[in-house]
Amino acid sequence: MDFGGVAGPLIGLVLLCIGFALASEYFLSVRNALNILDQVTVLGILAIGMTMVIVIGGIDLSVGSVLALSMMMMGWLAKTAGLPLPVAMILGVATGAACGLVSGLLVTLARLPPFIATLAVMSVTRGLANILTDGRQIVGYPDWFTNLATIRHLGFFSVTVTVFVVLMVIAGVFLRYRATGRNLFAIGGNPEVARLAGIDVRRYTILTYVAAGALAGVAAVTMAARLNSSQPSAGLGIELDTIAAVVIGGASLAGGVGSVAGTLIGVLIIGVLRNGLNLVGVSPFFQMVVIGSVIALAVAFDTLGRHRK
Amino acid sequence: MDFGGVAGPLIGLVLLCIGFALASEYFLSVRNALNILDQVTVLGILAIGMTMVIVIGGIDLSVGSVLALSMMMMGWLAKTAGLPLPVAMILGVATGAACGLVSGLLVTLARLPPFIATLAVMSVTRGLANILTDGRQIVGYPDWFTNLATIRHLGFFSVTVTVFVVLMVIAGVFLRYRATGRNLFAIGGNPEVARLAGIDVRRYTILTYVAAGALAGVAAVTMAARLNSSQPSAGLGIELDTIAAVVIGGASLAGGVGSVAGTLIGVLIIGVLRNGLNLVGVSPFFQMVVIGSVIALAVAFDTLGRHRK
Amino acid sequence: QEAKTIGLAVANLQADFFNQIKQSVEKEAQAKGIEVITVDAGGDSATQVSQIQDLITRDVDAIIYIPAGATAASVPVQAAKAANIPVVAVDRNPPDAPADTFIATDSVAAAEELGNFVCKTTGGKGRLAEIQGQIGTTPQIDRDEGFAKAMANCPGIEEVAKQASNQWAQDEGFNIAQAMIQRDPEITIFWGQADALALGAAQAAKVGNLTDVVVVGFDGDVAGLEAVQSGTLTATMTQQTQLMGRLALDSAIKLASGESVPAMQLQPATLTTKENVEPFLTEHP
Amino acid sequence: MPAEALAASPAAQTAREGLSIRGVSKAYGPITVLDGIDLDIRPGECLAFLGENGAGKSTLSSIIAGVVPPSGGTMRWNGGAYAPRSPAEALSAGIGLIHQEMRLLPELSIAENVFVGRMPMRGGRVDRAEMNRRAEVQLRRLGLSVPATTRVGTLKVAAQQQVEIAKALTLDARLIIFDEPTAALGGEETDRLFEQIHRLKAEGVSSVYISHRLEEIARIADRIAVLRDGRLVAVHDTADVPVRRLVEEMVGRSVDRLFPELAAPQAREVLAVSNLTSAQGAFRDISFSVRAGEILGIAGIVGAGRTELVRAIAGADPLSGGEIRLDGKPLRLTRPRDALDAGIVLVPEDRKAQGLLLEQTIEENVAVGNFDLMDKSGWVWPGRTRELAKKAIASMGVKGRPEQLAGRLSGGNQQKVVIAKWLARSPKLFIMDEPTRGVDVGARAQIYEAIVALAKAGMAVVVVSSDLEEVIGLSHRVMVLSRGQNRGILDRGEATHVAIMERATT
Ligand SMILES: Nc1ncnc2c1ncn2[C@@H]1O[C@H](COP(=O)(O)OP(=O)(O)OP(=O)(O)O)[C@@H](O)[C@H]1O
Ligand SMILES: Nc1ncnc2c1ncn2[C@@H]1O[C@H](COP(=O)(O)OP(=O)(O)OP(=O)(O)O)[C@@H](O)[C@H]1O
Ligand SMILES: [Mg+2]
Ligand SMILES: [Mg+2]
Repeated sequence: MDFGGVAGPLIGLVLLCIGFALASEYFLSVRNALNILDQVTVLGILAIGMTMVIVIGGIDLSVGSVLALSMMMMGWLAKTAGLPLPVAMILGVATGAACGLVSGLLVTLARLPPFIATLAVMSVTRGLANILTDGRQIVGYPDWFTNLATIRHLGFFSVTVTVFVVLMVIAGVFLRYRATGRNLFAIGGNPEVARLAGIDVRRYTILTYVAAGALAGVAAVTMAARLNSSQPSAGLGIELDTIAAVVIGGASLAGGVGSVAGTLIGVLIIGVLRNGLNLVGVSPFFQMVVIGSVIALAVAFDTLGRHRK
Repeated sequence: MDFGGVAGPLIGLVLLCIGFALASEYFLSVRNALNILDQVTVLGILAIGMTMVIVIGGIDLSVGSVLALSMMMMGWLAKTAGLPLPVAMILGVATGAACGLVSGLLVTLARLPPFIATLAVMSVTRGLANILTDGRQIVGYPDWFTNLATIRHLGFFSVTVTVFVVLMVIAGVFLRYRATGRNLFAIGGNPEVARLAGIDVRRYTILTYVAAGALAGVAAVTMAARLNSSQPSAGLGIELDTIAAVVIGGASLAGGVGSVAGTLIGVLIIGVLRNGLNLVGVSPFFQMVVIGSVIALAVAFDTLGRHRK
Repeated sequence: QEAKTIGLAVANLQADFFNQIKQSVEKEAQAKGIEVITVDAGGDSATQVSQIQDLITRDVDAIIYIPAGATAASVPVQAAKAANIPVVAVDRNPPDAPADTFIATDSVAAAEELGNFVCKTTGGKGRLAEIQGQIGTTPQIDRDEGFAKAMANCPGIEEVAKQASNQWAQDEGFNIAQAMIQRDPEITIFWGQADALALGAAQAAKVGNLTDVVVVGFDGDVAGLEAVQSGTLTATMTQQTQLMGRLALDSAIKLASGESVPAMQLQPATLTTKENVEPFLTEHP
Repeated sequence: MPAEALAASPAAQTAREGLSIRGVSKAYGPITVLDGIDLDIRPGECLAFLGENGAGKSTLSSIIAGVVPPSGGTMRWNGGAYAPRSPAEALSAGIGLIHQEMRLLPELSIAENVFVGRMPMRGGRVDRAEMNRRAEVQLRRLGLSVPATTRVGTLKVAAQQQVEIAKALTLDARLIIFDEPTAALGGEETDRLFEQIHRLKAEGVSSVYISHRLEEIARIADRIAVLRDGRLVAVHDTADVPVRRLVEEMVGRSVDRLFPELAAPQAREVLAVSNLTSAQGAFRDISFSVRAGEILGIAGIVGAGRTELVRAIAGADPLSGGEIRLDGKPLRLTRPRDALDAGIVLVPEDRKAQGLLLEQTIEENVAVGNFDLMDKSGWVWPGRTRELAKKAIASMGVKGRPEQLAGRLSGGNQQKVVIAKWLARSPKLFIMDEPTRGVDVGARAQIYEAIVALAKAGMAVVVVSSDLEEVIGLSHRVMVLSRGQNRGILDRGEATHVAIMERATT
């Protein structure tokens, strides 16, 4: 495999793991590794969509709120409207996709800067997520549903983690080995060049936001299973974590650069940091200081390294 | 005056005011207008700094956290370290400037994308703000201090609102009429062109972040006077409001475009929206939906209008 | 003078506890034909000051104030008083400028009762892991204090882990508890300072295959009560949110029409276990 | 400075005045770009840098102007040591550069662009009136009369280049470097520029002039410095060196003739355009046809509507009327993809903004838009992509490796990548807009050869160019546009300078 783009963050991740392994005897174990995977599932699924959005030169601030709306929609459809849960799950994902469609249309047709388009969608969807149940959470999903997140089959992966891994692989292959995926990089590099090269920039842009929305919907189902409830406050502020993960993974906010492998490393860096700091028992305030510093260090390391080349 | 750049948002603001005046009998009064000014003081001061940062093509996610740290630092210096309050106020502003310096150095020397640099600073400063008093607020400022925010001299402006207005004017003149201010537009338009024209891009970039930090410090003092306390959770999420205000005011996140007059209008649009919706008695969740929609509309209106030209 | 319009300034509607009070106030008001104007500060005190200002402009007859931020800010109360509008503080009361009346749960006593219950059910033995709320906030401090009082009389329980959360959120509780279990798989008691935190801990215990753990929470919100019923949580302290909401509205009406109400109206919380959870689920107190 | 004083003792002044460069080198990592350059630039002279793409002309200019630091060597300026650490220092020493990549600030006005970084002040404020006045004066001298308050983003390429030149001419510098200032200009504008350079000479200001157009250099330069592969090959007085020799020196071999023999076109009509009218008003009622194996040149002065016309045929711009037939079938073009699928490709006029992904590799650039050639089902095979890139590089003789970033290539090589990319599609109609802008003689010959080879292979070719030499030498027929209208199509025999210019200026 080509480590070109991800060598920097990978080294960072390894250093981090070594540090925590030395600082806490509990860090280095299969079980903790599985815990970390568990804990990053939602962030990771969101980060897949964010990677694509960032590759085309956009940004999506709405992922957290869209997650909340999808989650509430699923819960509401299952509990209040009385649909079978699997149907509600699918409609939850569809809700996310619909939100993505709105963002995509705002960016392409209304020509809003992605930052503003998704900021608006963020506010609206958070409002809707709350309106649905007047701010109440929805609880009491069947056991089979929560088991998706909690039972580790064959002692390893839960269904949600498996979904996360599979989505990562699909997205990785898509961005690297499908013409459509490669076209996203061209769009991010220079939309006019891409258009002249015969790429339907608008369509791809819209579809990318739709995909990011749908993935937020999948993340919502995952989180509902993990928490055994739907909460209108879910995913508050997670957009910044998601963007940080993608950028730590080597993507450029200017567009045209990024990879799913890098994003996975970025997600793991954040996941390992949180988990490790909890294991070491660092207070939440000090955690913020450490996390901020590590993010700066990881990206500085990467950009300075790239610049020296 | 040249309304070129701000005509779009200005029309939006006027429409909004007309709408609220029709919907609520309480909206159109001198007192409510002064209330609105009061309410947007902190946002407005932050937005001045953000305008400059966005003009040079950057972004500052840390303003809310830097505000919190400056506020806590001021309180801590006055209450725990026992410094005279005026000295503590100055050191609070200096704290903000120091945080800005860190962001500036991360952006220029470590070559971090501004988004990531200020995201890191955001996390670190929020942590520090909490660590200072272990998350507790600081209360009990002298009366003269809170009077700065509450007493309306000659029936009109409180000291804090006056400071806000004066800062706006200074920044407006600076950006329009001073060569240094114009240079910021050159940097945002294309840093390489600016450098070739003999502009010290690094120095200006650092100074811009320092100014934004210092303004966050001023906003912190203002907010402390308004709240009569220092709170480590202050300014949570305000960075997005601030950015939205600046962009609604016609600035481009790509850099090189923006004006203080536009920003003022953006700030007022957000302030009037919040105030008006409260007066009309719109439920909180529905407010989120309305605010998101208005932001999207305001900017779409502006960009579509500009594009047609 | 008859009260017609009441302003309700909520700290943060994203927290179920506040949302329940809000719903109770609104329900009661509707029954009484009173208009309620609700504003939500989203946890930010500066926003809340602006909102109270708006409520004053709106000329409400009384304000129900659920303070946002770590501890209650006094400015809103002072501003309302300056405008001759009575204030009912709920959950937290500004120490330097108390409201006309204060309605809250006696958190210290409630947490102590919960601690005593834990001591009793575990036979006074066990390894305790504590997940605190947001450090520095009044409920966190009070719940810490009350529970610690109980533990002082229960030497057999050893505190093996204590970690704070940032947002009182379930996901946080999950992750923190998972780390705690990783460090010490022998934990037998989880004390989450809110039901969400406790639910997260319970989920972590389930994933970590910990059997026979006692998990207790606080608040008695719907999810918490259902969890108590299903056995996921051993106990919680149910705060009487519906009662507090009704009481707040009644007090506001009385104050607006010039009647006096006691300055402190502390409500007990009910220790809720599988035995007595049933009625709470059908009708929340 | 009075001219008499200069003439008084030229020898003494060469020592004290002007720029002397000694042993200047530049390396990027392991790659040496400049190698021990020794050169003097005398006061009041115009010295030309001549060399192939990538020879190091821009790099040397950048070092002189403080844009990049040299890896070795020293410079002296007017008798003192000179080692600028930034463009600011060079400017304050009196040395200015207009950059090859004109990069202006599209959101700012013309005047603000001209005076960026050094706006005139009065009473603590930027003196806008004065700034606008001075910018307008300078622009008028260059033959551009638009208000100085116009937003630069609304200007066409040529006008932007003039703004860039105005920027340099208002510098009050003692040495000005013009790095390919005329790449986007027509004859008229070039003449105006030369007037200005002559004025500078008379004032004792030195200038460095870089261009790939040898006839321009012959007209303006006093001396010519020839660079090859980062080394200074020779310095000549312009008067006594034949063009042939210069070309040999810069290319390292002799280029016998620039334009290859044309073969007779086939009878089959590939493209037939009738009554084409732009939706944006840039051209109207244009009809012409191109046969298989034929090269049609499109000439015209700047702003004649040539670019818009070919962009519309390539589906990039909307039409409001008329018809395009390819191989007899009418086309409905709503986007570039339609044209590509029909077999029409366009090499756009501005390769940086429209042709290349600068931050991506050559390989990626060649692949984008061509994935369907490699696998119909949409899979991307790294091996095939690599192969395609290698083929493209070989087909045009690009100096670069597939994994190199396109933005790091010299201008000529970038142009070759864009052409090579579309060559791979074997289109029916190949349109090139200013295909040799900023391309050196050697490479130009290669590109011409490639164009002629395309025609010989049976493609129809349309070449838009502001270089009359080029349209005349390369085309079977030349269509002349003026103010958006077709002023006639000239056969190879009739297409002379005079005939074209007559039609272009009506
Ligand atoms: N930043 C850089 N990193 C690596 N190589 C570079 C860089 N800048 C330029 N080069 C290389 O230096 C060489 C000289 O480039 P330069 O731009 O000076 O050529 P030039 O003579 O101006 O060519 P042209 O006529 O095409 O403008 C080229 O091979 C180019 O690829
Ligand atoms: N989008 C547009 N809307 C309106 N007019 C336009 C537009 N684009 C170009 N024009 C006008 O159309 C005319 C033709 O421009 P075009 O770029 O096609 O000229 P050209 O002959 O290719 O010259 P150049 O050498 O500058 O490329 C110009 O006068 C220009 O101002
Ligand atoms: Mg060059
Ligand atoms: Mg053209």
